[in-house]
Amino acid sequence: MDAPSYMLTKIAEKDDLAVYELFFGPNHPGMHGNFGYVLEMIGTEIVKVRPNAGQLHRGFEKLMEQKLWVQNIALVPRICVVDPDPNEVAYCTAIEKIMGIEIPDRAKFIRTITLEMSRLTSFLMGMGALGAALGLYTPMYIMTADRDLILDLFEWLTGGRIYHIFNIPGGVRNDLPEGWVDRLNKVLDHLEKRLIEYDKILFENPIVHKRLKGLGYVSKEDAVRFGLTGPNLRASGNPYDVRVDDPYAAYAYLDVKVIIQEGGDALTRAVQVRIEFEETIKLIRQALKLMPEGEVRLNLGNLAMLKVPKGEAYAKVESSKGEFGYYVVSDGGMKPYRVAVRGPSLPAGLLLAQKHLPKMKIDDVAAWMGSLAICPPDIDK
Amino acid sequence: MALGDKSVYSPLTTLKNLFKRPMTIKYPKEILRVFPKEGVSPNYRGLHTNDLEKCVGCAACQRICPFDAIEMKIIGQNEQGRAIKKPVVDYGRCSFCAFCVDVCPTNSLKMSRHYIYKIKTVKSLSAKDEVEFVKDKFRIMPDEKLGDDIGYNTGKAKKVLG
Amino acid sequence: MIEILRVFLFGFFAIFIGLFFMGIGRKIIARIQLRLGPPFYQAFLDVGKLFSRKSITHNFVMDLGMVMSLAGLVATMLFVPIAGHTAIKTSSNLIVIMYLMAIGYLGMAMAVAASGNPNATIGVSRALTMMLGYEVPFFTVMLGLIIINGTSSLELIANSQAGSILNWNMIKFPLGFIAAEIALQAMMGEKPFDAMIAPAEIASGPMVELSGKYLGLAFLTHAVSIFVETAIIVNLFMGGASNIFTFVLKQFEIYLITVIIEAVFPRFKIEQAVKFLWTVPMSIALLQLVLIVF
Amino acid sequence: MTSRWDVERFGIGPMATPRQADVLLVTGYVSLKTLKRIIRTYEQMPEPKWVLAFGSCTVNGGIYWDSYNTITNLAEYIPVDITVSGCMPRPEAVMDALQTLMKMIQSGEAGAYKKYKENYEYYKANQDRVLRKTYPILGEKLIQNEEAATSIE
Repeated sequence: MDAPSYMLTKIAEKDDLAVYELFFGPNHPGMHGNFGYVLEMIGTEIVKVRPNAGQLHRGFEKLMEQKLWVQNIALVPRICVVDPDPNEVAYCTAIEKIMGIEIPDRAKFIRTITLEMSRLTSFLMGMGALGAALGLYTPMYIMTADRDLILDLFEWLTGGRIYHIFNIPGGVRNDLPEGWVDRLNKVLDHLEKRLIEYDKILFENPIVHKRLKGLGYVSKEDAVRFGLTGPNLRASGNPYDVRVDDPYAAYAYLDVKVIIQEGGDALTRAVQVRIEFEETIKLIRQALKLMPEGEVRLNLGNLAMLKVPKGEAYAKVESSKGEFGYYVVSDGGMKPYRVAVRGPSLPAGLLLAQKHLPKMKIDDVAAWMGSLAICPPDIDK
Repeated sequence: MALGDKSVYSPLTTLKNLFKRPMTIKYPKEILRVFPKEGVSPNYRGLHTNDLEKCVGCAACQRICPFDAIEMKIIGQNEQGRAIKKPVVDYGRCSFCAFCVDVCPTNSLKMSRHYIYKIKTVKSLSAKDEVEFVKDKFRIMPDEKLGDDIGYNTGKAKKVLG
Repeated sequence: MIEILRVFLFGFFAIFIGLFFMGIGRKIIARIQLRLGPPFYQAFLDVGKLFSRKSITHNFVMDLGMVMSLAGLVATMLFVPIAGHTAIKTSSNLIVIMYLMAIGYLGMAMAVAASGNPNATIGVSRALTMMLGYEVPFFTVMLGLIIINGTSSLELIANSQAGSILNWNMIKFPLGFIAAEIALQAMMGEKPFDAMIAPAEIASGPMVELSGKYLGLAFLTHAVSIFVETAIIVNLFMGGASNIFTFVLKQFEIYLITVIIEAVFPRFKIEQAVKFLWTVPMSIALLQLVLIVF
Repeated sequence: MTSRWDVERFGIGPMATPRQADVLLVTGYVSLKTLKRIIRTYEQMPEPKWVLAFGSCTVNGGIYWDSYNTITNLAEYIPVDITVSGCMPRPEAVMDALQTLMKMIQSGEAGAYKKYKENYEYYKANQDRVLRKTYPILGEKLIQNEEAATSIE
C-alpha cells in the first residue's frame, strides 16, 4: 500500500500507528459552540482534518416552510445566537422586497441602530473568545460584562435579552422607549473609554502578537475564492461591504467607512474587528443624530393572515461575521414556499479549515477559529 | 497607527482594575438597577398573565403561536351551553416571543416581569412518570397571580399585529 | 517519633499555606477581571469536595503516579528551610531540592501516561519540555549564588543575607532575581508558560483524565509546589526570615507577582516558551554569572 | 459566565473535561447527533452527578418541537434533576437554579443519577429508539462489504 502523501516524516511513513485521531470538540473547552473537528495527528502536528458538523442541525429551512410568514420571525434569530438581528432584518427585508413595500424612515433607522448594536455585542464576544483561546481570560470577562450593558438596552427596547424578535415585515414592533437614547449614549461613551483598555491588554500584548502573527494567512484571491465575507474578507484587502455596495435599512443615508487592511493573517483579522468596533460606535452616533420622527411600522393588516404575493427575493445583510443572505420564495400563500439561508461561517468553518488546519500545530486551532469568528449554529442551521 | 504597537507594560495597566469596583451583581441579595424599574426591564417578556374575566376564549393566541404552545382548555359552560375556553401555556414550548400578547383582541393576555419557573424532579417517581410529571408541571393556565407586575403589554402602545 | 511528627507537621503546613495562596490568587485574578470571585477559602472546599467523590482509575500505575507526584514534592519540601526550621538537615540541600523536584513531574507523567488519553500525553510531553526550558536558566542563577557564597546550603545562603534589606540578594543581584522570577513563572506552570495545561488547546492536559480524588491529589501537589517554589526564592533572594509569619508574608509577595503576571498575559506555544526561556532569562542569568565571577 | 453574573462566587466554574464535572448543563435543544455526545459525556462523569436542563427546548421540544432532528424531552434519555423554563433563561434564573440544586444536594433531594442505574433498561431503550435514526442509510450493507474486503486481504 502506498503511503498517503500527507505523511510527513520518514518514520511516519513506515509506521501507520504514528497517526492518531484527536476529537477537537464538541466537548472541548477550546471549541466555542457545539461543533467539532476530527484531527488526524502525528505528534502535535495535524495532518488531516475532518469537520464534524451536524450537532446543531435543526432543519431550519424545513421548519420555516411549515410556519406562517410572521411566525418565522420567532425562529430566525436562533440561527446565530451571538448576532441575532441580521437574521430578522434579512428575512423581513426579503418579504418586503417581494411585497414591494417601503418601510417608514424611522423604522429603517431603528433597524440600523439595533443591527449595529448587535454587531457590537458580537464583536465583544468575538474578541473575548479570541483572547480566551490564547489563554487570556481577563479581556473576555471584561468584554462580556460590557456586552451585558448593550443587552440591557436591547432588553429595554424589545423585552428580550438575547432573542429580540423585534423586526416584523413593515417595520419594527415598537418605538424607542423614553430615556433609551440617553442610556445608549452613555453606554457608547463607556465603550469608547473601555476600548483603550482593550487595546492595552489584548491588542498591544506582545505575546498575542507573537501567537497570531502569520497564523491562518488568507490571500486576497483565496478570500474571494473560498467565499469569505465580512471582516475576514476585508482583512485580506478586498473592499466589499454589503452596507455600502447594496445598502439596506438606513445605510443609504449614512456614511459608512469601509476599512480595508492588507495582511490576511489572524492578527490582521483581530485588528480589523477592533477598528470596525470603533467605526460601529461612530455609526450608531451618526444614525442617532439623523434619525427622523414618525411612524415605526406600516399597517399591513392582521399579520397573522399575511399573504405574500407570488415571487422571490434575495436579501443580504452585513452581520459581524459576514454576509447573511436569505433567499425567500413565495407561492402567494400563507407560508413561505422555500427559504434558503446563506450563513457566513460555513466557508470558513468547513472549507477553509481543510486548507488551513493541516500542518498546523494543535496549539493554534482554537486561536484560528477565534480569529475567523466561526459561529457553529449557522454552519448547521 | 497606534494599533499594532506592542509593549510588555501595556497589559500591566489592567492591574488598576484591582482598585475598581467589581461589576458583579451579588444576585440573590442585589438586583439589577439599570432600568426605570428595578430588576428586569419595564416591558420584559416573562411568564404570562391573563385577566380571566376579560378573556373571551377567542383562541387568537392559539392560532398565532409559532410553536403550538397554547392550548385552549375548557373550564366550564356558560348559560347557552357553550364551552368556556381559556388558554393554557406550555412553557416547554413557549419561546416568549409575545406574538400572543400582540394579537389578543381584549388585551387580557399580558406578560409579567416574572421569569423564574423551575421544577425539581421528584426522587420517588419512576423514570417514566417523571417525564410526564415535568411536562405536566410546565403547562400552566395563566391567571391574575402575576398581574401586579406587568411587563410586555400592548394595551397602551399601538397594537403591533392585527 | 517526634521526628516523624515534625515531618507530618511540615507537610500539612505546606499544604495549608499552598491552598490558602491558591484561594487568594483566584480572588485577585477575579478582581482584575472586574468580578467578585470566590471566597478565599474556596480552595479548601474544592479539595474537600474532590476527596469525597467517586473517582475513576485506569490502572494501578495511575494511582501510584499520583501519590508519587505528591510524595516527591512533599519530600522536596522537607529539605527547604522555613524561617530557620528544616525537617531534614543536610549540608547541601539546594542540589537535593532541585533533584527531588523533578520527581513530582515524573510521577504526574507516569500517572497520566497510564490513562492513555492523547490530550494528557501531549500535556505531559509539554510539561517535561517546559522543565528543560526553565531549569537551565534557574540553575545558572543558582550557580552564581553558590559560587559567591561558597556553599550549596540554602540555610547558609539565607543567613548570609541577614541584617538590613540591602543585604538581600534581590538588591545585590537584581539581574539574577529577574531571571529566577521568570523561571519561577514557568516552574509554577502559570501563564505565559502554562502550555502544559492549556484548556483551549488540549483540554487541561495532564488533568484531563483525573477525577475525584486524583484531581484532589493534583490540587494538593500544586499547593505544595507553590509553597516549595516560593520558599526557595525567598531563601535565595529575600534572606529567609526570622519567624514563620514573616516568611509566609515574603512568600506571598512572590506569589502575588506570579498571579498578576498570570492574569494579564496569554500563553506561549510550547516551542515559543522554551525558546524564550533559553534566550531572555538565560542571557540575563549568564550576564549575572559573568558579573559575579569576574 | 460573565463578570456581571459571576458564578464563581458560589465556587461554580466550568471544567475542561467530563471527568472533573459534577453538574451537566444542557442548555437548550438537543439534536440526535448531540444526544449521543450528551449520553457519552454523562456516562463519563463520575458519581455523584447531576443534570440541570434549561430552556424550554429540553422539556417539550421548545421551538423545535416539529423538527425532524431534535428530541423533544431530555428526561427520557438521561435523568434530570432540575428544569428551568425560558428561552433563553435569564442569568438570574440560571443562578437561581444552580443555588436550588446546591440546596437540593445538601438536603439529599437530588439523586437522579441513581435512577439512571435503576432504570437503565428504560433509558437505554429510549436512547436506542432515537439513535437508530442516526445510523447511515447504507449502514449495515456498507459495513458488511468493508468487513468482507478486509477479510480478503
